[in-house]
Amino acid sequence: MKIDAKGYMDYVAKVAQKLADNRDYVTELDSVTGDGDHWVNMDLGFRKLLEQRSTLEALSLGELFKKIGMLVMSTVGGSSGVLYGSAYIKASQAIGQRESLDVPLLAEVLGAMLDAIMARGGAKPGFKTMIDPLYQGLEAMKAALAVGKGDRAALDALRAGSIAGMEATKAMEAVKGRATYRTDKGVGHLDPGAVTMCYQLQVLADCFSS
Amino acid sequence: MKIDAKGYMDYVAKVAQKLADNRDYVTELDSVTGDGDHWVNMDLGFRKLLEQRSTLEALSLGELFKKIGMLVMSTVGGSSGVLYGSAYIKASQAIGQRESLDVPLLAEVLGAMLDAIMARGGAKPGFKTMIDPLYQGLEAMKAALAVGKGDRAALDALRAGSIAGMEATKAMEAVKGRATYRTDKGVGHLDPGAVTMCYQLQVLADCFSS
Amino acid sequence: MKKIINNPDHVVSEMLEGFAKANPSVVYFPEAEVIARREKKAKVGLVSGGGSGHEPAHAGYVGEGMLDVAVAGNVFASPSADRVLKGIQEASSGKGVLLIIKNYSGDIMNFNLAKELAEMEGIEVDSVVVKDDVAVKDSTYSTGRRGIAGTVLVHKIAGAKAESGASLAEVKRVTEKTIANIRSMGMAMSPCILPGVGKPGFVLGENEIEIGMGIHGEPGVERTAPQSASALAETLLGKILADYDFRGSEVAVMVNGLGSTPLMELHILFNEVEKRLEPLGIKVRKALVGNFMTSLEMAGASVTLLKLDGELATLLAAPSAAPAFRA
Amino acid sequence: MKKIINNPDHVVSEMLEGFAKANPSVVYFPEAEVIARREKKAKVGLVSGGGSGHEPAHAGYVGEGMLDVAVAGNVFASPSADRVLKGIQEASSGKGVLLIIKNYSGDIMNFNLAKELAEMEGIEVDSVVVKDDVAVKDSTYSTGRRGIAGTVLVHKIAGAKAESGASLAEVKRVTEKTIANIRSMGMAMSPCILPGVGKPGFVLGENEIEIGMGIHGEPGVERTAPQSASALAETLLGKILADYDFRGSEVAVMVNGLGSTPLMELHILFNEVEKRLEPLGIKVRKALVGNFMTSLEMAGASVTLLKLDGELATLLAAPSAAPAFRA
Ligand SMILES: Nc1ncnc2c1ncn2[C@@H]1O[C@H](COP(=O)(O)OP(=O)(O)O)[C@@H](O)[C@H]1O
Ligand SMILES: Nc1ncnc2c1ncn2[C@@H]1O[C@H](COP(=O)(O)OP(=O)(O)O)[C@@H](O)[C@H]1O
Ligand SMILES: [Mg+2]
Ligand SMILES: [Mg+2]
Ligand SMILES: [Mg+2]
Ligand SMILES: [Mg+2]
Repeated sequence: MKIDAKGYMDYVAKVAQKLADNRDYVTELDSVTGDGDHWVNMDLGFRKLLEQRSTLEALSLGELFKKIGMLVMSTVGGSSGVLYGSAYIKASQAIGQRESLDVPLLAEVLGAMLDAIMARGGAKPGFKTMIDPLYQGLEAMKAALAVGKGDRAALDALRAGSIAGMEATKAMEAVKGRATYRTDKGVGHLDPGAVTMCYQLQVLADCFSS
Repeated sequence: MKIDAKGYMDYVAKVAQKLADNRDYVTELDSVTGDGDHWVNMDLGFRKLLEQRSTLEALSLGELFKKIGMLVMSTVGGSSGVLYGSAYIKASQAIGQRESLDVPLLAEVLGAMLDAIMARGGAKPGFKTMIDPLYQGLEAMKAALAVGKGDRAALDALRAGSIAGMEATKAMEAVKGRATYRTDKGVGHLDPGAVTMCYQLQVLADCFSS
Repeated sequence: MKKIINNPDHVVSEMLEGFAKANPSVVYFPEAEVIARREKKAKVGLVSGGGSGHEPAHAGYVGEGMLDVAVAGNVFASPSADRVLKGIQEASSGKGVLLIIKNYSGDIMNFNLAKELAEMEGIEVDSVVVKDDVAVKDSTYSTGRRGIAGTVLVHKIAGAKAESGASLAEVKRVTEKTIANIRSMGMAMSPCILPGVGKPGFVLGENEIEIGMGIHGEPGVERTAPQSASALAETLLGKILADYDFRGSEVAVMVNGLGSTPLMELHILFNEVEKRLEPLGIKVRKALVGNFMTSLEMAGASVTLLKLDGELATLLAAPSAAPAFRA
Repeated sequence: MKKIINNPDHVVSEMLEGFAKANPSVVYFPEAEVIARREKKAKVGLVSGGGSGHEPAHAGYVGEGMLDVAVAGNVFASPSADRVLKGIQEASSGKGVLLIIKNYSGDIMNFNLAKELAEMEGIEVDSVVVKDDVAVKDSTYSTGRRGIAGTVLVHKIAGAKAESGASLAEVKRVTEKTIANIRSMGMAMSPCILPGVGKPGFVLGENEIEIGMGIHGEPGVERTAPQSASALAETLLGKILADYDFRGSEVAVMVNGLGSTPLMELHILFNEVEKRLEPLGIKVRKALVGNFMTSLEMAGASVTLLKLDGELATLLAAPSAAPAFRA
């Protein structure tokens, strides 16, 4: 259960596909609580990464994460661009010289990403953002690892936790982001950024498992 | 069979009603070959006349025609405003001091109107305009009067001729007005101005007959 | 129909009332729907106008360096002769008045009648007729070509010439030269709604656009499938260049929006037009991209080319304080 | 979806390419989607920007007397920090740079990151955040109010101050004063279509309008039946006046169209707004009616009031050569 730079780009391709399959759904979610561009933004970023696949695959893992961060930040813009960009750049520091991700390092990487997103946007878990699935997924994963449950169980915990975090955004009141403009603060609607974050975590867990 | 100023304003009210009943039809005709405003223009003009009904009814017949001409010209604008305006002003000269319209004077009045419209717009019978029903109606009416057929027959001739003239515009190629912009020169479509001219002549004949 | 209006019968007067309040450099004569400059000068007076619904035309072009007076008709209907007469009176300072008329039978008839009335009052009046729309075949027998967005450049150049103190004959000469060297071609993607009618005057399907449609929604030359900006530039320029050989000349280019086409798209279209001119040896000396002559909320655009010589280029670049054309 | 475009991925770059060709006073940096003045001056640099789709904002406001640089993001997405950094570099002449940011989380995050990066390069950078939209409750805890059309007046006043040679601190002071005294409120009547999405982001029925909708189609405060221009002026002004007491003051008024609302309707709305101000002792010193901050082809409008003191009035009236705001 290890993923190197090449494996990570396979993951990127799978996320791109997952996004392509859910265009209308994600667009609709951001149209309801936001400005309707979240799918366009994410799709643009992932297509950009795939365009450069051969160059990216040749990088070391740490370099790859840094480059992904820069590309996403500059191609996507918006909230998601800067948040994912910051997340990947911070994660590349956590990776350092290591050449492949195993499950414990994945937990470290996700932790670095979570910190970076929270630092950049000033939001916390419970604010109805992309943070919620990441936070809950990571917490569940870390709990599983802490009691020595093994990789597979840790990945299952990541899957389940991120889905729970994503679904929990439905009932939350938004504090950051465009859903705050609604008089109902978006209550009753899933956060689009949480949904796409959840997609990524699901695909990631799948990539490790296969 | 005579119509004085008051009777003429009854006629105006009936035309206003006839227009109101045919809003969509007339608008549609001008939308197809022109700019879609012919009904709005005519309706505006006739509503304006009705607003001033009490003042207008008090005028002498010649004064009434002059005042109608001025009001229509300034309220309506566009092609129909200036053409009907010119027509009424010229007709008021034909009426002179006479206090009511009888059928022979009506023929004179319509002749004056026809001349004024042709002079103002430079169009002739056969150009696919409001001129066609007026020209054919008047020709038929004059022919009936010339052979001494009497008022009722003359009015019937006016009715039939104006309908024929209106219907003939369908097959004509436009030479003046907006229908000339069509590559087909409007062939196959009735001219909106001919249709509303025909309405007016029908209502006029009815007013004399009743 | 969702429009920000009160009463369809009052749209023109309420609009002009608002316009005059927002632009202290003009005065509004409500009886005649006339907008005139507040400060008058002893010079040839310039009067234009036409149906409403083409904003910022024509009131937006009243100001130093451009028109003296704009006369507004009802929506899409020529102003009546008495309104135009009032406009001529306001524009007259004794040096003669030039009428800039767009070639529609209603406008021609009303402006000509007004001209006759003004001449009876002793005002010297002359007129020019703009007919820049190559979608329609030119003809001396029939009504002939329509006047569309190119009219704005005619206003600008005539205005600069009049401001320079030139005589009526001189202003007319330069204006006719401008008219002779200007060509436009447009296309529409969605209809507009007359306030008094309340529903669209025509229908364009999700998969149709109309090439050559007029600024009142008058029919165009063909319906095609929607085209890319690049193909559209090719189509519109193609029609213009087939009618007038602009090769090797300096030009002013206007890409005009009909109302609801975003500025983003107009700039993309301009970019495509510009790319095609260079290889033909056509040099863009001045570019104008925006909503200059609209058709209410119609979607679509037109392209205008004006061949410039030294005189026209200088006049086009001269200062203008008109609210909708500051230079 | 009928749009005059070539490829949804390239709308921003093709638009700005066209914009720069049409406006020789600016230069375009394609890698960063930055539009900057061609002639630089030693003065405080002013940078604004945001998602595209709001044209003429922001590139149209680059010019002498207004912005030095506009940075464009993708449609409705904040420009990335590296683009903003390039903008700051272009605007910097050693006298410091002020960022005018609209209050959206994406913009705040990207502009702040760019500020940090520029400071690491030794450029002095400060920033202000415009939040004029009274549709949203203000809050220090959450994202708070959006920045909408009032931003254009902020650009104008900051631009005039910077042009005068004032220090960064002085320019910031006057800009913050402007922001503190400005309020806007808008409403939408029809949706807009993102080029990359191809269909409307929301639906408004034939019998609905949305009061308080944002310039990206973010939700408003209520849906109502369509209203007359008079009722609408009442509604929008009502919300503004409930938030800030403009009574007895001199103001600038902006009636801004969101894209496909005809100028005719904007002037009718302005006329209604103006009528209501006089009885409240509010004097309109400057009026702006037009499309200043749009949302692609959305139909609708916003009303902005800015309280003027002598300083702000003078700066607002100062010359500007920006293509979309000539004064
Ligand atoms: N301050 C923030 N912290 C964390 N996530 C945020 C923040 N602001 C917005 N988001 C996330 O970004 C998503 C929206 O992204 P996107 O639509 O691409 O950008 P924008 O809001 O700029 O249009 C939201 O659904 C939310 O999950
Ligand atoms: N030169 C002309 N001579 C006679 N009738 C004309 C002329 N031009 C237009 N018309 C008539 O006017 C009608 C159109 O009127 P209307 O729609 O009110 O004005 P506009 O064409 O200015 O929009 C046409 O259907 C035609 O009958
Ligand atoms: Mg979004
Ligand atoms: Mg018509
Ligand atoms: Mg008309
Ligand atoms: Mg966005």
